[in-house]
Amino acid sequence: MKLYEYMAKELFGKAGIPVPAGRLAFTAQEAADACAELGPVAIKAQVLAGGRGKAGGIKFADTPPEAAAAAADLLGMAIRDLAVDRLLCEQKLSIERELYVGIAVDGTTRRPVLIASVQGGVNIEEVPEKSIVRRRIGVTWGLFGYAAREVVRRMGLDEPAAGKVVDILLRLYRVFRQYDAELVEINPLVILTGGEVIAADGRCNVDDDALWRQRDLPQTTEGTELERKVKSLGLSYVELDGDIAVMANGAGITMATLDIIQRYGGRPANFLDAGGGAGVEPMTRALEVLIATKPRAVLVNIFGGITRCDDVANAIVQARRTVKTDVPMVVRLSGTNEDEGIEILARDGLTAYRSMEEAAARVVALAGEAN
Amino acid sequence: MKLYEYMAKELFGKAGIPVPAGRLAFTAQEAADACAELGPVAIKAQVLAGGRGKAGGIKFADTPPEAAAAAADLLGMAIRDLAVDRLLCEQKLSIERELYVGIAVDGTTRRPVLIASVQGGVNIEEVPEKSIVRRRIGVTWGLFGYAAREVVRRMGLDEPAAGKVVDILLRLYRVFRQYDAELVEINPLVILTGGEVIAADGRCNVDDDALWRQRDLPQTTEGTELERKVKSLGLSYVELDGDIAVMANGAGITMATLDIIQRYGGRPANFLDAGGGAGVEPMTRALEVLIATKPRAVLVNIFGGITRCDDVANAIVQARRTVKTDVPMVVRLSGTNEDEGIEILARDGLTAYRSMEEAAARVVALAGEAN
Amino acid sequence: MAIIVDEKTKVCVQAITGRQGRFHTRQMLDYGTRVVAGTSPGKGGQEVEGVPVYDTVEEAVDKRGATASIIFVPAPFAKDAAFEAIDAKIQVVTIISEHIPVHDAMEIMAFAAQRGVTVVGPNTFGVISPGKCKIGIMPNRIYIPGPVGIAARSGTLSYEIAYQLSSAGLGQSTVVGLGGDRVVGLDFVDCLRMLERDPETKAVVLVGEIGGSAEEEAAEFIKGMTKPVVAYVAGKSAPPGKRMGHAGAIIERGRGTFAGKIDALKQGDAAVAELPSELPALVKQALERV
Amino acid sequence: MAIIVDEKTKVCVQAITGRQGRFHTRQMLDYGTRVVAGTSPGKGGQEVEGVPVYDTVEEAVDKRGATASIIFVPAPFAKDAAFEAIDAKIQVVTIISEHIPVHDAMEIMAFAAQRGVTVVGPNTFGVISPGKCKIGIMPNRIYIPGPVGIAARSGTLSYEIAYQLSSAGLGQSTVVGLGGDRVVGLDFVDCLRMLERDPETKAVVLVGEIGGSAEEEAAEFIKGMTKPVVAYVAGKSAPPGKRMGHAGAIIERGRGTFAGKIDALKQGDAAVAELPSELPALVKQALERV
Repeated sequence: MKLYEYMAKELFGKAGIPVPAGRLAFTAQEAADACAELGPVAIKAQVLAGGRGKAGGIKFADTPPEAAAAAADLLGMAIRDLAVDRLLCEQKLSIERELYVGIAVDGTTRRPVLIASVQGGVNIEEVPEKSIVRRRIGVTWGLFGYAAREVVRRMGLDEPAAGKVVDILLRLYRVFRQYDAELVEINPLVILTGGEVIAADGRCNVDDDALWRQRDLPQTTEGTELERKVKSLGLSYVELDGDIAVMANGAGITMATLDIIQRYGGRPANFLDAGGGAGVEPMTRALEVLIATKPRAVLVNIFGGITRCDDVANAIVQARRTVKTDVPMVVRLSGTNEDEGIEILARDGLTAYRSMEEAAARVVALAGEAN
Repeated sequence: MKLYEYMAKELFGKAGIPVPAGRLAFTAQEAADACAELGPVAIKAQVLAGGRGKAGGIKFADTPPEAAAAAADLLGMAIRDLAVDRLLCEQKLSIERELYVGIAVDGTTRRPVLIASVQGGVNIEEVPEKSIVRRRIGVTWGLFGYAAREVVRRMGLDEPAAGKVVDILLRLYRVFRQYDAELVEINPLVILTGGEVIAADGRCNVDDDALWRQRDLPQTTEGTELERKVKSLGLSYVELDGDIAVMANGAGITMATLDIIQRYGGRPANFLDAGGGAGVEPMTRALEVLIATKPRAVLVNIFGGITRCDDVANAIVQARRTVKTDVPMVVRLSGTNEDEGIEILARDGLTAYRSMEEAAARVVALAGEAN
Repeated sequence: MAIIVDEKTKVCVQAITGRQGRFHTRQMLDYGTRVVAGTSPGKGGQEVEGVPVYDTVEEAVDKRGATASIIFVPAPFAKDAAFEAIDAKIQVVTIISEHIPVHDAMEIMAFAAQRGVTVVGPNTFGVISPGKCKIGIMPNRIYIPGPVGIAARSGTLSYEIAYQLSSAGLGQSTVVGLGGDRVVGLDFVDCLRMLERDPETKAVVLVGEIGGSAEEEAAEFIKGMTKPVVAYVAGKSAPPGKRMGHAGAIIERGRGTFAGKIDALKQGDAAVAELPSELPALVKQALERV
Repeated sequence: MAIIVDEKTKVCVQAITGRQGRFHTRQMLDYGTRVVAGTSPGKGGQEVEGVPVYDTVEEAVDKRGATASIIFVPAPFAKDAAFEAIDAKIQVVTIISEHIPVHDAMEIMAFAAQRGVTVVGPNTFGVISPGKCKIGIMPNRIYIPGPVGIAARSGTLSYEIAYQLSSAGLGQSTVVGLGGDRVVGLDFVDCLRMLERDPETKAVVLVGEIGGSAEEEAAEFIKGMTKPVVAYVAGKSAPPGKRMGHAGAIIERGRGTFAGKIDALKQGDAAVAELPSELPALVKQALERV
């Protein structure tokens, strides 16, 4: 779960990391009020995506009328297809230098990694490798002062900023651990002309799998309405822009299915991973949702492991009865109870394939015929 | 720092360990009020020492007048020389079984050790070894549910009590870590006739060296007024019942000094360890305190390491000037700046010894002469 | 031979009394796996499918000599279960459970590394040395013994591939499911190192997917291997920045792209299949060259 | 030879710019110790007594090859300092600092054990191999090289004893201060094991005190040693239940009494001195029997 900048900053602030004075605004009037209270402000679109700056999502205003105008502009925008519905109005900063600091889960080393650079404010990917300091953190013991000092030394920072950045890194790691974050990031972390070090931006992505023990966090919702609907069934779902709806069981086989459809010239409408152990009920619901998106054809590709092919067959039969669709449907069943599954489908008039490539070729052909 | 039972129980309760409903009482009237509110109560003297039960420090009362009478008795008592000034009045429990659970720092293994027994309510030292379950806890990872379950299995407890004790052990370990405890103990941990498991007593000894980061804990004071006075100078002090006051530098050498005095037939009046690196100022203050206790003689035994003998000599001279005493004083100086120290004393009319045994023999003789 | 598990492996099933634990205990027993014990706190003394149940893994190790465990415990309790197994001196811990918080996974791996324990998963289908031992939830009938080692990030996709290999008469020495999460116990390099040393393995199939950098690291390692490696990577059609089900399959910051992985693998002298169905032929060619 | 430290040991002083750090850096240099670096966050680039100062131990190790460190950092920061030294691959970490919370000490020892690092202290005077290397705060002039190894829980008492031995012509191979806290890095058994193996050491003096069970464990170990051990234990006159300065010197629950320790040591074939002044004669006798 991604948090909005203002939410991340609230967590940072609570952890003792300096953040600018700011107010959340949902309307132009609220932005004007914030400016009246705070003086000259930066008004920043709050969206759950990066690249906001380049997309024009930040404006500055010295007076309340300017703030209202800027806010009105921003509230009409969309950034990466996400409509802007809220703004963070923050006291304008007098910036001397922009740094980057972030902590992420590193799958390769199986531990957190701290990444820092004196070249902040841009995409960290564009910073030359020699200007990036990386340090693995032992999850057993956490980030110690000495390790943060070594990072700051390698960044090339001097006192008094160095000591302040060390302190911020230690607090940032605490946020990372306390809130089960996959990523915490301050970009830029700025040194003000007065010497103060402050988080000018903030990002915190929380592990979805840990939300059950992070009840105190604010909730955000990502994805389209449809994606959220399928997700609420406990399944993984991503909307794509093609016309062949796909359901398979397992992320790898679902991706492979999309790859094969594309290779045969088809365009997948979605990624729907029913998971290794999905039950009949959510699979039925998911199929209903897929059919309701009015694709040109549907491919169900199941290799039975935990999932039993007869369960899948029953789900398909049930979904077709509920939705009463005439969308062409291709089913591939292989593995546990494959024969039983194929028989169930046959009784409902559906021929199942045993090869995923034959099934993919068939569904592409059907989607083409449907043109 | 030892906490009173009621303080320990407050911490336990906050951590989710069931504790009896109770009220603190400083007067007989307050005890009567508590009984009026809680019904039949156990009234327990609050002292920073064990063996309270055997010393008659717990009484029971069914009615407020009984409670007032019991409280009046208890408030007049002393347990192990400690005057009882407060009572914990707790709802009387219907006890089916008494267990022991405790967690302590184990120097031998350098980690916490969990100790548990189904024979609670008595001194754990008196429980036969075969009825005691011990389990070391890795400080890195803490106490896990599985380890607690294994302990409870070895105790021989069955469900549903087993699961409740597991939960209590996990919470008790959290208290141990959170409050920098050297020891946390529930004795007895009782199983009530209704099946509930509840901490009938509670002990929590907090590491003195960690009090700087345990600011939220209530404070208790131990020891005599004199002991506290010397302790406030940053020195270690224990009152003994002899007549030869002793100051040395280092716990080991101070103990050895007492041993030698005793061997030569003398009786030390105290243990005062000025520490490896004590400064002139606190040493002067401590000497003044020692002299003010009117011992028959004073022995200062210093082997100079970090402590410099000339500093010690100056402290002695200064203390003697301030207090204007004629108590016989024997000084032994050896090590860093020994010659300078001896010279400083000589100028003040004091002859210093270089051997601790000669000095000890001399001070015993002087204390004898003073008879 | 084989790697990680073989006919000597004695398995303890953690959460054996649950629906999944019970079902797969039956499946594993049917396969011939030596399931010697199960655990379920508070249910010690029962039996499941003829297997004795204990309260703790320590007891299962003491009394039944378990050397491996398989964890079906729900995610919130999985860390406790994994630590229990590691602490009880279990040598191979297979974590089937999905949705384990990644911070818990990091802690499990740190503890396992301290104790020198092999962790398979989490979010894995398990590990199987066909004909000898199956610890996992994979179908019993798709594997046959043989010379091909398989290391896979995805479960069902690897079943598909194993099935195709078996159908082509290409048996497997050991099939390892690394697990679909971002932090897992074994990576491709760990598996390749073991398979390279295993006398029974003559060729290796690597089943990767987009996201992370495990395939790129594998490609580096393959350069120094004597045994041939054939790879298939899923996710060619995935749009950048979209989550495709696994945390491990996030394409972020330009790392872990399909093209990058394929390039690396080819440079590492792996044969790369474009479709799963091409794998049997490529493996056959590789075996003929050995 | 010698144990723990010798003429090759290169020392980094942590908190070198403080009063204590500066003073003892001078003292150690005067003794001939190879103090190659010091650390003080934010003060990198300075010099103290001619020794270069760095911000971090990692830098001191990289640039000056430090192999040992001595910590003068105040108690609240000592854990950070000890972890820093261990993490920077320092092999011997001597912690002079007193009043370190015991939970911090447990964590330091757990980390050191993971990394195979020797920790001397905390609350120790340090370790010295006379004539070769001194890492600590002990007086420079009381030690002379020779065949007697000393392991002591108490600082000043061990100076006293070393001084008496030196005065009697009995030099020392290595003198180790275990430290006065309840949780310390080395115990008597660790030291005895090392001294038993050290060719230079012909006899061992053990300076114990009441509280804990380190002497009892040492007594067990002594039974298997080829070298003679002479022991002195302080605290005979201490009343039970009173704190005598060290957390380690609490007599509690019947363990760690003077009588128990003396009995155990005698049964372990150690010669026991009743007064410190008896030690030189007992050591002489022991050496004559070797």
